[in-house]
This record gives sequence, C-alpha cells and structure tokens, in this order.
Amino acid sequence: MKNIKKPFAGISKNVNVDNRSSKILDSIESAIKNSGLKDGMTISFHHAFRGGDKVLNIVMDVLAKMGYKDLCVASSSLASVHDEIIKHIENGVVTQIYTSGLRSKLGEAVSNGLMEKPVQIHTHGGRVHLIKSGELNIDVAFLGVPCIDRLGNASGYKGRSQCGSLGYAMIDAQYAKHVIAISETLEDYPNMPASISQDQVDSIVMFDEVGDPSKIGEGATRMTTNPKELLLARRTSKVIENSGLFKDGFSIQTGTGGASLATTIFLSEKMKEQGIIASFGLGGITGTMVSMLKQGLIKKLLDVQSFDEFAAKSLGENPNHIEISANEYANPSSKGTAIKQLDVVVLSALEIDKDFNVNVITGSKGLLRGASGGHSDTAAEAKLSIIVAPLTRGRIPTIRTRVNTIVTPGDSVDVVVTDQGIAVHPRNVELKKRLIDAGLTIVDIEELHERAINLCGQPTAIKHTDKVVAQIRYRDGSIIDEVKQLLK
Amino acid sequence: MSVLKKSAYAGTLESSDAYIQVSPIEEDDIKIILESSVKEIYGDAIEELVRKTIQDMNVNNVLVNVQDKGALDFVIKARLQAAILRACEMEQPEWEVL
Amino acid sequence: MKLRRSMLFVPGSNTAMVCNAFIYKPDTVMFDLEDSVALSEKDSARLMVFHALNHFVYKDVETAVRVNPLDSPYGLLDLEAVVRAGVDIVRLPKTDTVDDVLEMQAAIEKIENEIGRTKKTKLLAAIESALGVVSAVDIARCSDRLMGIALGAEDFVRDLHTQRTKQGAELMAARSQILLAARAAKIHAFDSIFSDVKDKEGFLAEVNYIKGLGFDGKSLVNPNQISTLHEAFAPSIEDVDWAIEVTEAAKEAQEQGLGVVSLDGRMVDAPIIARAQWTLELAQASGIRRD
Amino acid sequence: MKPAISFSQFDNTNTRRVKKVEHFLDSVDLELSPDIEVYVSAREDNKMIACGGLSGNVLKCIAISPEKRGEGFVLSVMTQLLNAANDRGRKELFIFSTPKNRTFFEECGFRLIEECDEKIMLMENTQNLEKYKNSLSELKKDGEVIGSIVMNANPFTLGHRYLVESAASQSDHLHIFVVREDASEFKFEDRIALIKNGLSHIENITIHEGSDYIISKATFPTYFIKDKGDVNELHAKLDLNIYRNHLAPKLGITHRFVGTEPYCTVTNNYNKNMKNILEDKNGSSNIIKVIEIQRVEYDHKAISASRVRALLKDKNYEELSNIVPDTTFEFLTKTK
Repeated sequence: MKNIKKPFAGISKNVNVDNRSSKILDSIESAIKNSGLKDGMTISFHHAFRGGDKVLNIVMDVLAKMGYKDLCVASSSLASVHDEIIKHIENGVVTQIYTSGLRSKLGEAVSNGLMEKPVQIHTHGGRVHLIKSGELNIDVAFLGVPCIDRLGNASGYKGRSQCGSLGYAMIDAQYAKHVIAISETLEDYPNMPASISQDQVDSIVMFDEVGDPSKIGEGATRMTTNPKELLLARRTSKVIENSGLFKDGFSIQTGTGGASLATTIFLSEKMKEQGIIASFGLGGITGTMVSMLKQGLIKKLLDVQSFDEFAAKSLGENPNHIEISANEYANPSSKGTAIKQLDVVVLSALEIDKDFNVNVITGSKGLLRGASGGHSDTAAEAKLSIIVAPLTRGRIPTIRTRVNTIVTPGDSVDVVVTDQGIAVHPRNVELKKRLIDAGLTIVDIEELHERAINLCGQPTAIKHTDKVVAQIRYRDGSIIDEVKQLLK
Repeated sequence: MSVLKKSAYAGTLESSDAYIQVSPIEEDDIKIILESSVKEIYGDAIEELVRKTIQDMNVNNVLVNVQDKGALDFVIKARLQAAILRACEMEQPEWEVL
Repeated sequence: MKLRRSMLFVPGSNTAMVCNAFIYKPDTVMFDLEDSVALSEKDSARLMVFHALNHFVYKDVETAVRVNPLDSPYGLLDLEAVVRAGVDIVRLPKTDTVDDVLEMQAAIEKIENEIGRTKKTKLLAAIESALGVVSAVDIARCSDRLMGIALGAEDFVRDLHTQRTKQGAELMAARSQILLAARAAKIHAFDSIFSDVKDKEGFLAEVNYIKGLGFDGKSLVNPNQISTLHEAFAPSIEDVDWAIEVTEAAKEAQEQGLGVVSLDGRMVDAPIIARAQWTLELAQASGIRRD
Repeated sequence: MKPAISFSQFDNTNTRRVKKVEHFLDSVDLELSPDIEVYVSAREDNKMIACGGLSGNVLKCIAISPEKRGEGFVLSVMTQLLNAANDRGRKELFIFSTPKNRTFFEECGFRLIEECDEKIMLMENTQNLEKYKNSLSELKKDGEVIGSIVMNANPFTLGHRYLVESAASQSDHLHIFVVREDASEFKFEDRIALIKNGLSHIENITIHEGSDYIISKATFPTYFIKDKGDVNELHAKLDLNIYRNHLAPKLGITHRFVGTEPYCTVTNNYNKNMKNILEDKNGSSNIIKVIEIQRVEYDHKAISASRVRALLKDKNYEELSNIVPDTTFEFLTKTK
C-alpha cells in the first residue's frame, strides 16, 4: 500500500483573494515574458478596430524593444494606421506577414520589395482554414478588446472603444497557444455573455486606450450624394429586384462604400413597396442594415464585423443582431457557414477582366492597396454575386483585358454593374433573360471593356521584377495569384 | 507658324482635369514636363498627345508643363490648346486643325 | 417624337461634369458657356465643349449649348465652335424679341454655309424677362429652327421685382404663356431649373405640377434629379394599356387598308395615335409608374 | 444658374477684404501673414470658405473651412492661387507647411524638399533643387577639409573677413554661401559685391550666391506655428537639415565655420542647433563638423553688422572705418 497516493493530495482551499485577479499583469512586457514567445514564432492580431487600432503598434514597439527578431505577424487585416510596422520589418523584428489586406505606405513598401518572404494575403474564411489546417500556427495572440473582466470574459459592444463584433478575434482566442487579452475597461466579473471566454485567455493587460473611437467606425453611415454612386446603386438595386431571388425570406450581404450603402437603401424602399422581408443580413454590418432590422425589413443580422458605431451598439442591444465568428461566417472547411445560405452579395472591385476575374488588392500602379476580405468567400457561395464598380475612375479603366491580380475568379462572379452598362456572366442565361425582360440594358463584358479602353486608352503594362512580394491565397489555401515587385 | 508671345496657363488641378503651363523658349523644340496621376500607365501616350497637339497647331519653341490629374485625352487637348492660344494672344483657333 | 423630359445643365468649365454627364442619360445634355462660366474661362470652356461635342460619348445623346449673347465678345466665337462641332441645339441666352432669334439664326446659317453643314442646327429660346414672356407667342412661331422655348425663372423673377418661392405663384403667368405659345406653335415647352438639390420632395412636387400644366420637361442642375423626373413622367399602367390598344387598332386598320381607325366603335384620329405612340416610347424609356 | 462657389483675387491694399481673410483664418486657428501681397478667397452663399496668399514666391495662409475639406476643394483653391502667381510671372513656388498636408500639396504638383519633427516641411513645385544640386556638384573641390560658411553680411565687416580668413586657413577649400533675401537693409547685389571685394586676397574660396534653399529667418513663415516659442528652433532645423542633407553632400563639405555669438540669443541658439543637427550621427547623410571661431573685437566689443548699421545711422564714420574693410567703407560713404 506504500505506493498508493493519498486521495486529494495537494488540494487546498484557495484563501488567497489577490490571486483571483492574477491574470491581470502590470505590463505587456511581463505578459510577453510569461507567454514563452521566442524568436521565429507567430503572433496574431485582429482588425475589428480598423483604422482606430492602437494595440498592434504598441505591442510591436514593445516586442522590438525587448529584442525579438524574425516574428511572423498574422493580423486578420492591416489598416493604414499600421504603417509603423515598416520599421519593424526593416529592423528584422518582423520577417513574415499573414493578412487579408494591406494598404498605404506599408502596401507601397511591400510592393517595392521590402520583405524577403512574400506576404500571404488570405480571405476572411481562408484565414480560419489556414489556422485549422496547421499552416498558420499562432503561438501568441494579442487581442485588443473594448471591455473585459478579471478572468478574461471580453466583448466588443460596450466601452469607450466599442467595436462591435469580435468575430475574427474569436478564432485566435480559440486556436492560439497563448492568448493575451488587452483592454481598457475592466468590468465586474462576470462580463457575460462574452465573445471571448475566460477559459481561452491566459493573461490580461490593461492599456489606457486600445482604440480611437473616432476612427473605429469607417466614417458615419450617411447617404451618398455622389451622382455616379447613386446611379450604380439604383442599377444594382434593379438587378437584385429582378434577379428572381428578391422574395420574402431572401438574404443579403452588402459592404461599406457609397454605392453599397445606397443600394441597401433603394432596396429597402422596394422591400417596403412589395412587402418583402429578408431572413438575414450578413457580413460586415453597417448602420443601414441595422436600420432595416429596426424597421422589420430584416429578421436577423449575422455580424462578423461591425462597420460603424450604430452596428456596434445594436449588437449589444438587439437580440436579433447576432455575433458570429469567422468560422461560422466563411471558412470553406467549416462544418457550417452562413455564406452557404446567402442569396445575394454586393461587392466592389478595383479591376474586373473580360473573364469576370476580380482584383480588389492591387491598384492601377500595381501597388498593394486593398484587402481580399470576404470577397471571394461570398462570391463563391452566394447564389448571386454582383460586382459594382464605375467603368472608369478618372482615366483609369476598371474593365481590363486581364486583371493585375486575381483575388476572386470569374467563375464565381454573376453580374458586373457599371455606370455604363451591366454585364452578366455567360453562364447565367436565365438571369440575363430576366434582367432584359425587366428593361435593363445588358451588354457583353467585351463591350464594356472596349468602351472603357476607348475612353481611357490602352494602359501600358506595369513593369515587374521576378521577385514575388505577395501571394494571394484562395479560400481553400491554394495560391491563386502572385504579386511581383514593381520595377522602379 | 504661330509664335508664343508670353507664358500662359489653362485648366485646373481638379481631379479628371489638367493644369497646363506653356512658355516660349529660344530653341526650336517642344519640351514637355509631365506630372500625372496615371503616369505609370499613360505617361507615354500623354506625351505623344501633347506633342502632336502642339505640332498640329503649328507651334515650335515651347516649354510645356503638364500637371495631369487623370484627364481624358480630349480634356488635355482642350487645356493645352487654350494655353497655347492664350500664349499666342489669339482669340480663335483654326477649328479645322483641332 | 423625341423625348425631352430632362435637359441637364453642364457648366462648360466643370471638367468632371463634362466628362461624366452622358452616363446619367438625360434626354438632352446642355453645356453652358454663359452664366456658369467665369469671364476668364470663356475661351477654355468653349474649347472644352467643342471637344466634348466631338467625343464619341456625346454622339448618342442629344446635345445643346447655351452660348453667350451675340452682343458680348464671346457669343459669335461660341457659335463658331459649337456649330462646327455639330451641336444639335443652340440655346439662346435671354430672348426678349423675335429679332433675337432671327439674329442668332442668321449667324448660325452663315457658319453652316461656310463649313457646309447640312444638318440644320436647331434653336431653343430661353424666355427670361417680362418682355420675352409677352412676346412668347411671336417668338415661338418665328423660326422653323426653333424646337422649343424654355422659361429661365431666376432672371425672370428679378425682372418682375419678386423672388422665387416653392409654391411658384410668381411664375404662374409666365408658365401659362410659355406653354400656350409653345403648344400653339407645336414646339416643346421647358420649365426652369429647381436649384435646391437637397429638397427632393419640393422637386418632385414641382415636377408633377409642371407635368400637369403640360410642359414637356425641365432643365436640371444635378444628375441626381434625373431619375426622379423620369419616374414622374413615366406613364401609368392604364395609360400604357390604352396606348397599346390604340396602336394595335391603328396597325390593324393599316393592315386591312382601312382609312379610318376605330377603337370600341369610336373613331381614333391621327393626334391620338401619335399620343399613344409617344406614351409607349415614354414607357420604354422610363418604365411604368407605380401609383 | 450661377456657380455656387465664387473665387476672387485681391491685393493687400484691399483692407476690407484682407480683414475678412484675417477673421476667416482666425476661425481655423491660423494667423494672417503680414507680407502677403495677393490674396485669393472663395465664397459660398456669401460666406468665406477658403483663402490663400502669395508672398514673393511663397504660397501662404492656405486654409479651407472644415466642412469643405476632403472633397478635392483644396485643388480648386490651389488652382486659383497658382493662377494668381502665374499672372505675376511667379512660377517657381514654395510652400512651408505642416507635414500632414504633404499629400494635398503633392497633388498640386509640389514635392517635398525636407521635413522635420512632423512639425514643418518645405515643398517646391519645380525640380529646381535637383538642378541646383547638380550645379553645385560641378563646383566640388577635392580635399580633406572642405569648409563652409553661411553669411548674410549686412554689410560685410572686418569680423566677416576675419572669420573667412581663419576658416580658409583651416580648410583645403572653403565654400561661402551668401543668404539671398532682400529683407536686409542692404540689397543682395551690394552685399555680395562687398564680400567679393573684401575677400579678393584669398584664393581657396568659392562664393555662392545663396539660393532659395538657404532659408532666411526673415522670410520664414510663422502663421501656422501655434507655439511661437518653437519658431526659431523649427527654422533652424529646417534650414540646417536642408543644408546637411541636400547642399553639403554635393560639395563634399566636411566643416562649417561660424562666429561665436556673444549678444543675440536667437543666433546663439541657432548655433547650438547647428551643432546638434550637423553633427548628429543618426542623420541620413555624413556629419558636418561645426567649428566656432571667436569673434574679432574692436574697442572691447565684438564687431557685428548691426553695430555697423548703428554707426552708419549715427554718421560716426570714424569708428566705422575701424571695423569695416576699405572696400565696404568706400561703399557706405559713397551711397550716403
């Protein structure tokens, strides 16, 4: 009997009350030390604060000061506020990036060959796939959250820096080996219901500010007065109305941007007129969608990211406004995604080619200046994917012989709406007939292309070196296209 | 041959427009300085258009400074012709050559 | 019969507007070289409009140009440019008398002859003064080039010593006179602009009002007003039903070689058939109004 | 159908309108720059919504009311300003502003010359800096110690001569830049002539007619600098960074000589900044060693140009003759 352990060995009553908040550490340095982060590892961030994010820059500065090198930064996306990461790349602190998008100075620097390893551009759904398939192995996640309790229950619909849905952060909280939550508002325990749960968080650090509220909402949701955007919106709305899908119980996703918001507004008017109620609105949620929910035009909103303060606020207040994770939203290998139930998605484009391929990542000069986001996820799964773009932007033609970079393959695009004509993918014979019968003028995409080139002239090709600066990962993880370094 | 009597300008810096300045020079030459928001993809085409438009107006000895904000060809032409007519102190162009 | 519901004003010095106006598909694009163009930009705006008129994007839309008065240093130069560039309509600035029209007509004819233009440039007279309104009947009938007369309300109310109101009582006399003059001469009648682009309800109310009076259309300052205007001018489902019946009856009569068209036992004469065809064209262009 | 926004142009004698500009600038936290000659302003519904001014070849006081920002309206305002400048034959223009406005002005054809501390930048709308730098390259002389002096010499004194003589003796070659601005009592042509005449005995020097790239304190604008305590330091930083990063490398300059400043705190501070900036090892270009040379004295007082000007005013020619070279004395007595 000598080897038999005494039952309940080591069990004692926890009488140390201070210990109850032991997750809260005094500084980000100690949280990093505590995490076991080493050179060469992968750290992650999320982009719910968008242009108002303060977490990534502060954390990166601390990591640099602590002497870390060769880190892989996996942020669900990057905004222009993150240009500061350039210096950490130059100094060798960061050597690899996974992101859905990059723009402004960082996009320019990467396009000009800043990094040795190509940036991996993934979709919102594809990011979850990369994480679950093991390619993207997050060692430490730094998750900024608007409010939290001492055990780590965090949410985004309260607090000064309310950002609404934490749909992207939820994935990192679930899969990262070590999770550091960073917040500015400490709520009493239990801060529930929570988006990120107490059993996922290793440590907590309080900052003065995790976000700049004025920059979290990407501009107030107001109706555009730009005539071209209104024209595009009116046309897009007509396409949806006559698509055959516009009936009670249909579902829709639209983005931000003047034309997209206006489409939603024009469509609501038609819904009221015809007594149609949508079953759900999906995706990045805007104030316009929230107002449709309030008016009873939409039954539920499924929100992976709240685009403005109205959406963020509604998420906390309205039981029919529901937070979903990126895995529930769009991961192609998920057991169930909302986009598979989606009828109509309205998307934008920087370039579209004669095969309906869409580029939303590189601009006319070949610089990285956009985001893949949910573009190809939703285009692939929605019953009707509509790409809305002006035929030309100033002198820059949107319709090209071949897009600079493919993000969304033409096979998943159904309709292209421009200010100078609508083109339907040849696959959609029935849809084309419906739209023509409704009195819409449908033209071949070649005709749109020809018109654009007649207006602007044939652009000369952008010159590249052979060096690959970014790889565009399709939602299943495959490389759909590569971006090469610009030749100066 | 039309002769530039002075420096002149036409156009605006607004998007889709061009601001064009022309000045007489001594040499028998058409010198072009081009700044353009679409220089990477249309720079050569714009220079060619500017040169041809000036030649068609029978002008030599000119320095042209083009600040292009993504203007379509017809806009660049209109601005350039306006600047040259002003520099030549001519009220009316020969419409046929435009 | 050409639809002329919307005539979109495009300042000749506003490059972005000149480059984009065609996409909004107004019935007529009207480039302005007069009031909206600063004196220092008269020459460059004229060149801009000249090139726009020659551009392919303006080949499949009716174009008009408001030129400067012939007694200004710019009027004749404007005409030289736009008549050569093949403009469809020259809009006269302030038209007070028959002579104003005839003088413009003579100047245009001279240029047309010089360049051998065979397609006659049409004229549109803008009535902007009390004198113009009382002369409207004569003005409307003085030239076969005249396709319509339009009310220019801003200057007109100043001439009347009053100002514009949303109700528009101050324009009542002028609108009636211009409409009657146009109808008597069988030319188009256009109402003035509605300048408060933010006031959508006010605009719609005015559109319905002038449509009710019998105007063919209206000048516009903002492309966003076009869809509202066109929708308001769209025929109702009853109108379209009636028009289909009339045209079918006419077709039938023609096929059967009958000289008289009858519908439900009543005779249908030529103006009614023309009106029915116009209604169908309108429906084609604007859709059918949902009331 | 009149345009909603109307622009107007007027000069500084139109006090009524200038006053309105001043009010408008005040509403957007800027000040009127007193040296502006020509103004443009934009009005909508009789309310001023934008303004700008021209002073020499510098565009100043460009402001747009907050509700009109961000819609490309700045481009219309800049067009009007460029027109105003062009009408006066001024095509080579400069803008001093805060670096956050950089992209705005780049869209108007301006390019950055230098920016400092996110607080100030200088831009130009030509490629003149490049041209000037290329012209400097041609004047480059070989040697281990390539010295330099920047002087205003208003007018040239024995103090200046002593500084040049000492510096030239310590250098293989010495470049002298004469500040080009006419805010000084003596015209630029006169100042440089006196320098040339007073230094004809020294061989290893090149005298450069100063360019727009040596920023005179007199023309340095301050209307957008909120904390006036920063003005002198920002001027020094901008001027010295342009000197170090653009001009000096083209001539291979290794040293800068400067006279000690016993009286004027502004100049003294400038000299301190000079040491900090030109000798900063973290800079993007080679460091320039700063050598201070003790001012030469006469009658126990350091010789200075301001003393010369004072004596001239008092018509004290005798004392004057003791602190300026003969060539300068002749000039001063001849013109008076």
